[in-house]
Amino acid sequence: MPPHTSAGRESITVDHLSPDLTRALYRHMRTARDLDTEAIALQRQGVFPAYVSVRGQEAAQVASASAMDPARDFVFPTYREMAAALAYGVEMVGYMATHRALWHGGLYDVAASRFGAVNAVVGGPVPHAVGWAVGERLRGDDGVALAYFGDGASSEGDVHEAMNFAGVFGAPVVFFCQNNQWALSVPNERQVAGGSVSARAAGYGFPGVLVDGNDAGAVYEATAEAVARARRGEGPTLVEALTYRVEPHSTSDDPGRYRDEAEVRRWRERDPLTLLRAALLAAGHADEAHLAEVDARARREAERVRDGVATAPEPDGSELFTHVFRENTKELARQRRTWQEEVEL
Amino acid sequence: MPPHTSAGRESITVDHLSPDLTRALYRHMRTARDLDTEAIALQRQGVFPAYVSVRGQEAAQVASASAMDPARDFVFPTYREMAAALAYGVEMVGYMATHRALWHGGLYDVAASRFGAVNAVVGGPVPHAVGWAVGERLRGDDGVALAYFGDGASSEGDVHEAMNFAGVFGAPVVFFCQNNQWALSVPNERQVAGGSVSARAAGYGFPGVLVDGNDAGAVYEATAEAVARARRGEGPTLVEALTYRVEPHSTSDDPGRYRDEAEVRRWRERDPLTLLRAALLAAGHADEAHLAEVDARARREAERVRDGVATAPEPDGSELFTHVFRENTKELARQRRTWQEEVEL
Amino acid sequence: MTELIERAAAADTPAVELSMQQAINRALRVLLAEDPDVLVFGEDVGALGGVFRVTDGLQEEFGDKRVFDTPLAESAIMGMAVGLAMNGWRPVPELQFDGFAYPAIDQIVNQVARMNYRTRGAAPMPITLRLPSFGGIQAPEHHGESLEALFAHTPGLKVVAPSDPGDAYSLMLQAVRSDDPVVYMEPKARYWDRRPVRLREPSDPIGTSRIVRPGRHATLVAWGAMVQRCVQVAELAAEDGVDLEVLDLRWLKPLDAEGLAASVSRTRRAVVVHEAPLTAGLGAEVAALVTEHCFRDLSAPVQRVTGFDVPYPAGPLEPQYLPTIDRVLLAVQRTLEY
Amino acid sequence: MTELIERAAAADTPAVELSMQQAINRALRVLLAEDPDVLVFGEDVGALGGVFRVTDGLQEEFGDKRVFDTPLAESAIMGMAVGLAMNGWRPVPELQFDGFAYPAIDQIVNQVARMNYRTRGAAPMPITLRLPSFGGIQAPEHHGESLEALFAHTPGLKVVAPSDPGDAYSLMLQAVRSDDPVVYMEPKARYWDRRPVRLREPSDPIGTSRIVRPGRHATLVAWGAMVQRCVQVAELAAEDGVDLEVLDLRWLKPLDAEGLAASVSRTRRAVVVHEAPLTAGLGAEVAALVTEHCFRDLSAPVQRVTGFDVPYPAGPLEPQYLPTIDRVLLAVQRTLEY
Ligand SMILES: Cc1ncc(C[n+]2csc(CCOP(=O)(O)OP(=O)(O)O)c2C)c(N)n1
Ligand SMILES: Cc1ncc(C[n+]2csc(CCOP(=O)(O)OP(=O)(O)O)c2C)c(N)n1
Ligand SMILES: [Mg+2]
Ligand SMILES: [Mg+2]
Repeated sequence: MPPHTSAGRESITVDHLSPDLTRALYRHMRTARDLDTEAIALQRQGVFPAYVSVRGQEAAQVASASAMDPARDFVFPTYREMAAALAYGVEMVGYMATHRALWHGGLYDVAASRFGAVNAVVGGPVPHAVGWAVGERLRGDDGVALAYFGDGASSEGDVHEAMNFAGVFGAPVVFFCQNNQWALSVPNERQVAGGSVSARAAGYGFPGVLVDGNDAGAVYEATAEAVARARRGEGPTLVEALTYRVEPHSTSDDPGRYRDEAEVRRWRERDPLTLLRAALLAAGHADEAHLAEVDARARREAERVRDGVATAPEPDGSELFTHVFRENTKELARQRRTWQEEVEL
Repeated sequence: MPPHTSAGRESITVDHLSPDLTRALYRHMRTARDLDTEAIALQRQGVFPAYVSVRGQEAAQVASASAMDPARDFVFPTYREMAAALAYGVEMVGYMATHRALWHGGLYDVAASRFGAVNAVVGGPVPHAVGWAVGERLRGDDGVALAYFGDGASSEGDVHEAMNFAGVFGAPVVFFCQNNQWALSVPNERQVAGGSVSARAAGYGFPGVLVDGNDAGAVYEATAEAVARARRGEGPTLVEALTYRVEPHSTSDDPGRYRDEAEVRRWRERDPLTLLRAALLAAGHADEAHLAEVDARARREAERVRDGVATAPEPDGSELFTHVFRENTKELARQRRTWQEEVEL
Repeated sequence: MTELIERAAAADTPAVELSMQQAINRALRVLLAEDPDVLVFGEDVGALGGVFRVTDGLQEEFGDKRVFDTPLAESAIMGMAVGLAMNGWRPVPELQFDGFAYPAIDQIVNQVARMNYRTRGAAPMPITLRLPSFGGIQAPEHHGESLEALFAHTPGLKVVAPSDPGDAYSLMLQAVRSDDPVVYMEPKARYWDRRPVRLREPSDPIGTSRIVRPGRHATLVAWGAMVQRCVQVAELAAEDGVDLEVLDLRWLKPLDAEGLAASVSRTRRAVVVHEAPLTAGLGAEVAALVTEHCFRDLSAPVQRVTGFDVPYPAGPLEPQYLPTIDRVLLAVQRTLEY
Repeated sequence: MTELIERAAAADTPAVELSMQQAINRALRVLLAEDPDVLVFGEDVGALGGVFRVTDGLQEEFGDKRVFDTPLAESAIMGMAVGLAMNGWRPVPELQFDGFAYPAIDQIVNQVARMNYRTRGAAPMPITLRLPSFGGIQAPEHHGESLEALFAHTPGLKVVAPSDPGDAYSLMLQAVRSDDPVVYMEPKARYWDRRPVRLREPSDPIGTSRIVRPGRHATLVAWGAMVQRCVQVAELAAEDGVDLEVLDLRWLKPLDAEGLAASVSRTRRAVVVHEAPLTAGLGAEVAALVTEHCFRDLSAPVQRVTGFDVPYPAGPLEPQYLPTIDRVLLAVQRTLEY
């Protein structure tokens, strides 16, 4: 059982994982952390209208996404999966474009990435993962779908319907709940009746696993097991990674109104990146020199993405009309002409 | 554990209940059975456009409704709660009017009956029960809400959202699932992932109880306990009454297309009314003479309701406009004039 | 004209007696046979064949991987369709009745309709939502609703409502083969009416209306079951020497502005008839469109004959709610005497 | 006239500088204080005071039994409102953003809007749904939608969209005190704009529009944030000697047909402006209604300046989607030159 408070285990271990894997986890988490910091800065500079931080959730995201195979699986994110996208290999300038509000879903190629578009409807994409997974089985292929969602999302009807469908169809899907203990201003106690998201799985006849979301090794293991189960045709698993949203809900939020800064500080100290770094060294999977190099590389990568997104061209107004339909209509073509004559000027 | 097949217990007992109560249960179940038979006949005669039978579910409905207090509680039905309505004291000519399609919600007084309008949205009324119950607690009153729903309805997002709300707010509500093993043509195995509706309750942190839905005494006891819990302020309970839909889904249905008549026959033999009759006699709560009298009275009551609904006046066309708003609008008054000039003629 | 010739030349079957329910069933059979990616699913569409038997026999013929029942949850049905489409399938979900599309509206509006847009074309949604629609069968509450205004107002959706078996067949082929999401609204009241039809491949482009009865004095515009009602009105009016054109809009999005304008600029008068309530119904769009295109030609404002602004009522009140022949005739008279 | 006098006579507060967000907050305070049955609830409306701070301080003042957070589930929020209303409360739920009303549409359309009807008056629904609405704030997807056509088309609902702080205050009092369900659409883009206002008791009956700027040459019809835009257009046009009337519709159901007709029969020309997509938008209803009432008076067809038939776009495209001053001016020119 992971610690429900930050007073939990002070260290983690990655002894059960390969050095290559743990180094990769560290590299992605480090890059995500730096990119997150850059993103908050971009928001302060007015380049991003708003930003939702993943700080503190890097282990949950990177380790789970790393357990998926971008060549055959498919990931369905919400609006807070930057670190997962990064670990899964999504083109990150295109990903961050959503935060500059260049295009709602992001500007990466969803089909090529096998990573769904940024989705702002809480709970909405979870049934998509189930549909995708059912489709995979129908075709006889062995891909697995993973749906990210939050503790708040667990309250939505769509999440229940999706889990019930997954159970009935035996769909190869992993429901991955990042329980960061807050849904905007509402804490778990007033959100999740019974107090546990993973406990819900039993009611659908499939396993529910609660894992320390700040322990990259544990998250990886739990997700990999769920993925393997699904791939073997044994159906869905619900993984709940218990973590904490150390930043405001978004840069527009004011958490001072609803939560205690002391609690936040305690969780900041139980930083998943610090925990992993120590575990890597303890396991002998890397030394300080290697990690320093990774840190520098991460820094450069974060800057590259930052510069890329900050300077990306704004979409042309005509794009308003481009993707509404595959087979365009006369009416929309007419409206596009109106736009050209009256707006583009 | 109740029998999931009709091969279950051959007899039930009502020794734990008072003679008055068990006789009342029998009387209501008998009346409901007769009224159901009359209703099917009315449909065949073309008086009802369609009818949804409660046959075989009389114990589940009558015993649960009898555990509620019509003076302070509130019941939220679906479209298949005729026997519950009857036991709860709803004015039955008004109730049956819904089946003659005189008025969708029925013509009984919902406020006076403390029994919600007939509701055709599967799952839709369940959150109403939670809202009502939360409102009761806010006012400091001790009424309890009971929401009926089916095994099919358990798949709807609204039912999940309602249970989660109930758990979070500690609402005095009883979720009463009549699992009649079919949702139209879809059996439990392809409807309820995990196979048990009552098992879902654990995931919301409140008790879930599975009870033999054809055992009136057991249903009464389980519901009464849930009601008492709620009344004591200890929150919601989910009661699943396992029963069987021995009739077609509705008179428009053709179950020969999707289920085995042999299974239906076996369940018809495990008739809740027969079981209760035997238990009454065994417990010495009534003798044959008493039951014969009750049977005759039930028959007369069923005929009275039948005649009442068959001869009830059709609503006047102007009723189209009467209850749309409490505070009418000019536009609707204008449309009413149009109706008067162009339709009423 | 070329259109008519092309139509006649299309590969046709000989005329057969079919109801619309059968014609749609035939179309689904063709689609399932021609494209292994087509999937039919929803509540009770499998062994039962749907409550209206539109999917009758399909599971038997194509197996329970191509045609299958789902649990009872409309939002998940449409959400599943999205995921299936993202995995390369061509989903044809059914929602059992119009009024039970509401629980799925979020998935339809926020996901189905805009996934292609959101992903800039990387995740097309070739989904055809089959929705038994409209009233006229004295059904329970929520079984007689007309949601076309909502769907037509939703960017990214196409919407069609056939009015007879032959057209239902071609339009279904067209809808399912389209790479855009289409809401296919089946007029329940017309399901059982059998008539001789030729099953034709689609020939008119998406968004084309059709004149089912040419006339000179006014245009009646309708879709679904109201087309038949308008034809009856036209026949009655003809006895009094009033020659009405009946235009079956069919596609409710995209709307055939040109077809409407062509008809009304000839007849100079229009009456639009629908079952949905008046206010903000699709009739308003038709009226606005016609007025924008034919302002100088119009001899009278477009008349709207619609359901009233009240919840769809039960049995005996249904005929008082739906546009009656008399109400349409009165509207025709109003426009002629304007 | 009497109306104006009555208005002036209504118990007013002295003018204060308030934003609309503050004005609505004041109204909710008055309502919570005057009626112990009023309950305010929704996602994050408690300690946080709502993402727009409209419920700021209310929980502190009235306690967490009157003002409370719910779990994150829109359908249950509206379903709960139904149950609370059936238990005698007067619920004022908030759904956090327009685009997240879709998951609750089933409860809104199939339950809230018709419970009074279904129960023949035994279960009234005095529910006011507060819905931050419309675009213009460069927000994420689903945070800039305009659902008024859907709500106005739903029998049993009343719908209102204020355009300035003072009106927002009175209309909120009116909405919550009404025994019918009201969808109260708050124009997010106007939340923060402070102006001197007098907080007045409501004086005009539900369904009354208001002329915010009288004029002679054409009537601009709008609601929500587009009213301000139309006033800007009118000021610009005035420089060219074109005198535009601006009519703030306010009530989108019931619509003020008489107010519209009175204005347009004077000006003989109308332009309706809204943020929602064109097709089947409420502008079509306004155009149809105006044309029905003023057919002989109209010098040109009613012009519609609206959002395009595309999903509401992200940041930089937002100003290209929303009706611009230029587009409205061009429409004015078209109608004047018709
Ligand atoms: C259907 C829906 N309702 C409301 C919102 C507004 N909203 C955005 S994020 C959020 C909280 C989500 O909490 P959770 O699911 O725990 O995810 P987290 O933000 O903590 O990652 C809310 C209420 C939304 N985006 N979608
Ligand atoms: C939201 C919704 N979807 C679909 C339907 C159509 N429908 C009516 S009853 C039914 C099956 C319901 O099954 P269950 O909940 O088990 O109740 P039962 O009929 O067995 O009493 C269906 C699919 C409906 N009424 N409401
Ligand atoms: Mg959270
Ligand atoms: Mg059932």
